[in-house]
Amino acid sequence: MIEQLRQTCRRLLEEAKVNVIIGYGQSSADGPAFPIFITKPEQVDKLVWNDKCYANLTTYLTRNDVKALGKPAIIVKGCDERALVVLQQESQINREALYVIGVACDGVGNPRAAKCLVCDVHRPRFADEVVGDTAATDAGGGRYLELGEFLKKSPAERMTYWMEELSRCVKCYACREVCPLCYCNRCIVDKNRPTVIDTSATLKGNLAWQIVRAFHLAGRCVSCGECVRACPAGINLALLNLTLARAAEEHFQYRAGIDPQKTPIIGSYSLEDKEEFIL
Amino acid sequence: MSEVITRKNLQDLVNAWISRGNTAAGPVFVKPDVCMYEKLSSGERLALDSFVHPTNSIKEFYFPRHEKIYTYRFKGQKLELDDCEPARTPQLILGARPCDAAAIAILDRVFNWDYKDKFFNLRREATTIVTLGCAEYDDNCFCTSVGLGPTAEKGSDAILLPLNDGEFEVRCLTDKGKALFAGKTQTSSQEAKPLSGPENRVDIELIVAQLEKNFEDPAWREIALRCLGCGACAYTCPTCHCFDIVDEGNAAGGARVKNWDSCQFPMFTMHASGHNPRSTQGQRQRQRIQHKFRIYREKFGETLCTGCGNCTRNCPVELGVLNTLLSLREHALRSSSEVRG
Amino acid sequence: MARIGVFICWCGENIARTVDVDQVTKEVAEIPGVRCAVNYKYVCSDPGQAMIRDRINADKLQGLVVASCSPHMHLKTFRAAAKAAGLNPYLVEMANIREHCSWVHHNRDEATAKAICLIRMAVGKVLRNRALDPIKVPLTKRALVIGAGVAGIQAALDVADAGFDVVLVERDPSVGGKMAGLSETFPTLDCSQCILTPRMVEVGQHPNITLHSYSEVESVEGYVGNFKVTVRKKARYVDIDKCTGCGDCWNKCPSKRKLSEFDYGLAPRKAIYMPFPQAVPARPVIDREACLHFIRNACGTCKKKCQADAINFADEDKLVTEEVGAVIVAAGYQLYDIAKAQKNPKYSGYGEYGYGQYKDVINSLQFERLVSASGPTGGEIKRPSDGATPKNIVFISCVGSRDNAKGISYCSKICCMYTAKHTMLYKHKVHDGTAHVFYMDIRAGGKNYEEFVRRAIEQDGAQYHRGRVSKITEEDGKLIVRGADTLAGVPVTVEADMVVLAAAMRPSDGVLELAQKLKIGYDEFGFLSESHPKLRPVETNTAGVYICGACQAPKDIPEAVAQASAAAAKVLVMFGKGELTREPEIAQVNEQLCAACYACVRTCPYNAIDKTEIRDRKGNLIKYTARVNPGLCMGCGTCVAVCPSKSVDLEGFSEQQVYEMVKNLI
Amino acid sequence: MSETAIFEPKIVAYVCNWCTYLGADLAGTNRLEYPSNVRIIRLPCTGRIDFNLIIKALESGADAVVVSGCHPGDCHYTVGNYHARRRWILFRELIGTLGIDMDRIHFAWISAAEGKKFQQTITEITEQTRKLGPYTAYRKLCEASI
Repeated sequence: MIEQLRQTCRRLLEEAKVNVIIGYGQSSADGPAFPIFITKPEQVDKLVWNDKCYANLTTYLTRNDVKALGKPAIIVKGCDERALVVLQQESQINREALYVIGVACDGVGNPRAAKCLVCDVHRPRFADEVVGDTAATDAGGGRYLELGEFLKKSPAERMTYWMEELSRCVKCYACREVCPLCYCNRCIVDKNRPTVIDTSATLKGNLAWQIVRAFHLAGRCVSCGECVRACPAGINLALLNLTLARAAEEHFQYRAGIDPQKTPIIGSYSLEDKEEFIL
Repeated sequence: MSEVITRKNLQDLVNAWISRGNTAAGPVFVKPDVCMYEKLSSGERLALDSFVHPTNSIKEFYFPRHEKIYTYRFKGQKLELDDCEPARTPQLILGARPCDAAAIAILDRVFNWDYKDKFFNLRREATTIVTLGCAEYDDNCFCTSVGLGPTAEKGSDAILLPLNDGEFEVRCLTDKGKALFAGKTQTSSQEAKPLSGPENRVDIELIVAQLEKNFEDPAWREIALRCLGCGACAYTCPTCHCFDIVDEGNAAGGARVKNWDSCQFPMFTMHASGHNPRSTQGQRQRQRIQHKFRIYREKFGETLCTGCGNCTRNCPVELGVLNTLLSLREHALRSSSEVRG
Repeated sequence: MARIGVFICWCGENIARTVDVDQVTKEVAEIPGVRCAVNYKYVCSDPGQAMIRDRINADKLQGLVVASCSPHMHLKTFRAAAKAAGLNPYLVEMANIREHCSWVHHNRDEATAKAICLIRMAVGKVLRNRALDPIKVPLTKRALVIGAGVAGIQAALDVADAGFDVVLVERDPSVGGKMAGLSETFPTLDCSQCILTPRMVEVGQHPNITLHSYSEVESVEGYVGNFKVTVRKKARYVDIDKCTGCGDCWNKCPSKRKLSEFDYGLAPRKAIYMPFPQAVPARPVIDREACLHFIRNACGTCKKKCQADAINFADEDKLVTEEVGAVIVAAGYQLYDIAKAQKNPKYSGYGEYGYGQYKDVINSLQFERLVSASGPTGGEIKRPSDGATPKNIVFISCVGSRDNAKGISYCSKICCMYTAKHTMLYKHKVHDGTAHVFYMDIRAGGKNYEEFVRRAIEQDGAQYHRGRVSKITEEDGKLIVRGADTLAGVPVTVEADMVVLAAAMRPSDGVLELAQKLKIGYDEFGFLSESHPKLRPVETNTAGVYICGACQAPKDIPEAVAQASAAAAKVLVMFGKGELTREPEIAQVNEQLCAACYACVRTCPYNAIDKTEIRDRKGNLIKYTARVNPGLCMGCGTCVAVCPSKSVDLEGFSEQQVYEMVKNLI
Repeated sequence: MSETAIFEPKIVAYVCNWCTYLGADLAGTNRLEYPSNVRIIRLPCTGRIDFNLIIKALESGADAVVVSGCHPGDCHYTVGNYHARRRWILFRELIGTLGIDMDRIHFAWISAAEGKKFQQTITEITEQTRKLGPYTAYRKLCEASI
């Protein structure tokens, strides 16, 4: 499998189909995997693929330093690929100027990451080619079980929970920077005319920030779980993203990054949208 | 002979301390898999083993992420200001890693070289730091490379060395330390075995030389490619101490506050004109390393890094100082060999 | 420090009674940035405005807050006053301390406190206002009129006579619309064609009017003053320039006879035909479905017979693009589909009246043709089934109208009148006959209308029964009309020879699609929406698009004509100016920060945001960005809410302005 | 808050310029009295009203927030309120998970003709909020230094 992957990449570079491969590297067999950028055919042996390949590499596609390297080929798992679809819908990438190498994925992490247990995109669907195969079967659902459990708490209990979680947020913005869909040139939290969100890492500022972050991903978040993985304080941001993912699915029959043809739910509407809560 | 204290007595010590109206902090498992330095509600929450390093650092307690400098109020057309005083409540940090404790000593310099930072100093005075020698280390630790180690005493008021059966040898290093443990320890015959730290992973002197002689190292662009530009490294670093100053409030009044900031953010150097002197992540990474290993040394004779490895541990893309230094060396060797070859 | 002037109005006693204006003035003067605070009995009065102007000059004010009534009432007034004193009008804000305060609160302390807070917020806002200048938009002084019925014709002629070019688009082969097919018109009984045909001819010949008959609007781009309209000229297969309208072609056309649309199916027509003798343009058209040449390439008679060689079987649809500055929609109406066969179930039914089932149950427009001198029977009333003259005729009004069950709640307005007219025309032609009318109410509001109905009843002896008809059946050649007379409280059964149904009026087919192309609103029934029912009756919410005639609501000829002239007048008002000026309170993109996700483009209700790119002098791409078209933006700000980085902002309600107000909620 | 004195909540209303603002004007013209607690902020359209404004209002010490605009189909900008409605649906779910008090955040359609409805809505919301008392949970978190 890994040989096949390296073959493909070598070919792409040799035939000058692409200028750079965005893939995974590893400094030691048992060490963690990390993103690497391969520009020469002789370097492709640095590429690895295993269950330590957490990172969603699509986040690099919107970065100027990486764009400057020329036409990229990118290695994506099924879940990462959903982000690719959203980036395409939002005209952040030109699919023609991008070579997508899908990897059939059994799941990452040992034990498996939460997202993998409910994964229903083990095989990339829109890749230019898919490498390897997996025996994993796509989950039928269960995406929102954790959320459902959480919502059994009373509103007051939820608020208390979040205050504890958010008290640890230092606003390092790792959640924002790893997110492939947080590609704004200037994040609203970095703006001060006016200051919409306090920059202070106080409960007030942290709550406002996480509300904005989650809401701006409404109908866009593909649950790749990177924000959760990146958070040094282990804050369970997934609950917020899942809330909106579930809302999108329940109210608008929409799942981000699944069907490129569907109109995104923000910036569109239906006359049938429910409104019993409106006075 | 040595002074020894049991885990139980340590916990009681903390509880007694808190009951006197003081505050205490130390490693706590906030989630089964996440250990962080947190304010302690009781000694029982204190974690003393089965972690290498908390995901944050103790700087939070003497250089908080958010601090009011002064408050302001509009009185009609006029503005009234009130200076803010930092809390002087005695504070105990128990179970700090030596690499965290060392940082406070290093930061003394920058907070006192010309302007004496009242906020830092008062908190520092009010703080007693009891470190916990490192029984284990991981691939990210490189304290030994920067002249520290698992039992380094720099910045500590006392140090605890794990003995077997959950007891700790106590070595008091300052009056604060002595005062804290006075009458709390038993003299015992057993002494802690010397603790081993990570082998020397990178030659800092070579790094410094390299940093000095080529500022415009092309390596930076390549190294920084995978850096996402978040502040996880800086904010969990015991020695990073940059801050931003903003006003927050409404038409009635508000406060001028000091918030952590990071040189890894593009906004850090963004000019009002829109021009950014550090426009690429490579330049920003270079700044961070240059500052830690060259600039701070030149100015204060200390390296602004304690090798705690938090930057790598918390980096979403496995970068961090150590890996950056290693790739720097790798590039240096490669290019020199290229020159030779 | 900013220099803001605050003017607090007593509004006589209206505000001063409940709000302590002196207290307010005192406290407001203390707000940071406020240079002067004064109160006055009527700030909107001339002396009041004079005071504002003086203060602007005396204190070199940089912004104003007028605390008085609703901005909907006087913002324009005070902005004008500021302008007169050389202060940019957009540096004026209002605090509504009357409608929102003194009039709805009785407790003086509370009202006073609230007034102060409202002013504080307004001051906060105005500190962030920016001086704005009206946006100037180039203007093409050329109008498009869609639909050439009486309304379209009137509008087109008015604009053309004023000396501006008009493009007139008509879907049918001839102009004239429904009115061309009417017999005589109420309440004067003058012949419809006699008054309309001259105007049709005028339209056809007017030097300023470009007529596209047998054409439809394909697409509309652009915005007020600068519309690009693509018109589909449907293939006619007859070259109207060569054709002389001699008639050889249709006289010789052998095709199986199709029913005439103009006569609503009461008479046949050929495959090549002229809708009616007075058609404009007086040129025939070939109906592909009926033409043997197209069906089985079997015929070419018309082509052979045509000495002008005007027949062109190879003819195709053509698309022509017209640039216009304004659009008048006069798309007209159609009748409610009463047949059992239902095209649009929501708006059809009444199978119980047997329309389409019994030959002699016809609708009102068909009756118009029957009594029209130019009609299939030359104006003699002969029933369709056997050509016999009906001695007993029943008219049923409100067929479809005022009937929620059938999907239409409104009154079609003209049926009462034309039904009365029908009874008269009938009586004038069939002296020994009886006309029965079943009606719900008689609505005869209008000049000489009531008198007209009275005449029908009193002089021409029409039998009016107040009640609805439940069912119509046919028994040995008679139509049995079962109804009730609710006034007499008795069931009424009439043995009729013919029944005429006054079907409801509905907007004609395709109006919805047209509205969507023009981005104008329409109501639940598909009638086009005016932007204000009282004060802007012919404008729409899309600048530069106007509506008139029955596509806006059911109306009779004089109303349609009046509205058409009104629409024309609106267009002329616009054309009277050198260029267009528009409110500058619109959205603007910070193109440097825009990440080009184009959520705003997707969101904008007016398609006013374009995807565009920034290139350097050499033409290298620097970045993609969204850009607002100031000619199209209406300033709703929906784009601002969906922009994650707030790289698009709304002048007049900018993020800074709004947040400054929130900051002042103290 | 003492037993005797009734608590006077701070209520912020974000309203659209063409329907609800005029509805409030009509309430005034008809002298329909309602509690003075509400502060109206006029925006062109509910489409312009961003969820951030709701949060900001709470941060500024509002005890309840009302967002109101034209009924479906009546939007001065034809569809701005449909876009708003969709965002409200999502936003409510989010604050639900966060445990923010739903009883303090209200959405309404109030037309220019519904002066009466404006009066009733504001009165009811004020009453309800008086019963709920000040939104201390939110104020506490806003005052917390960390």
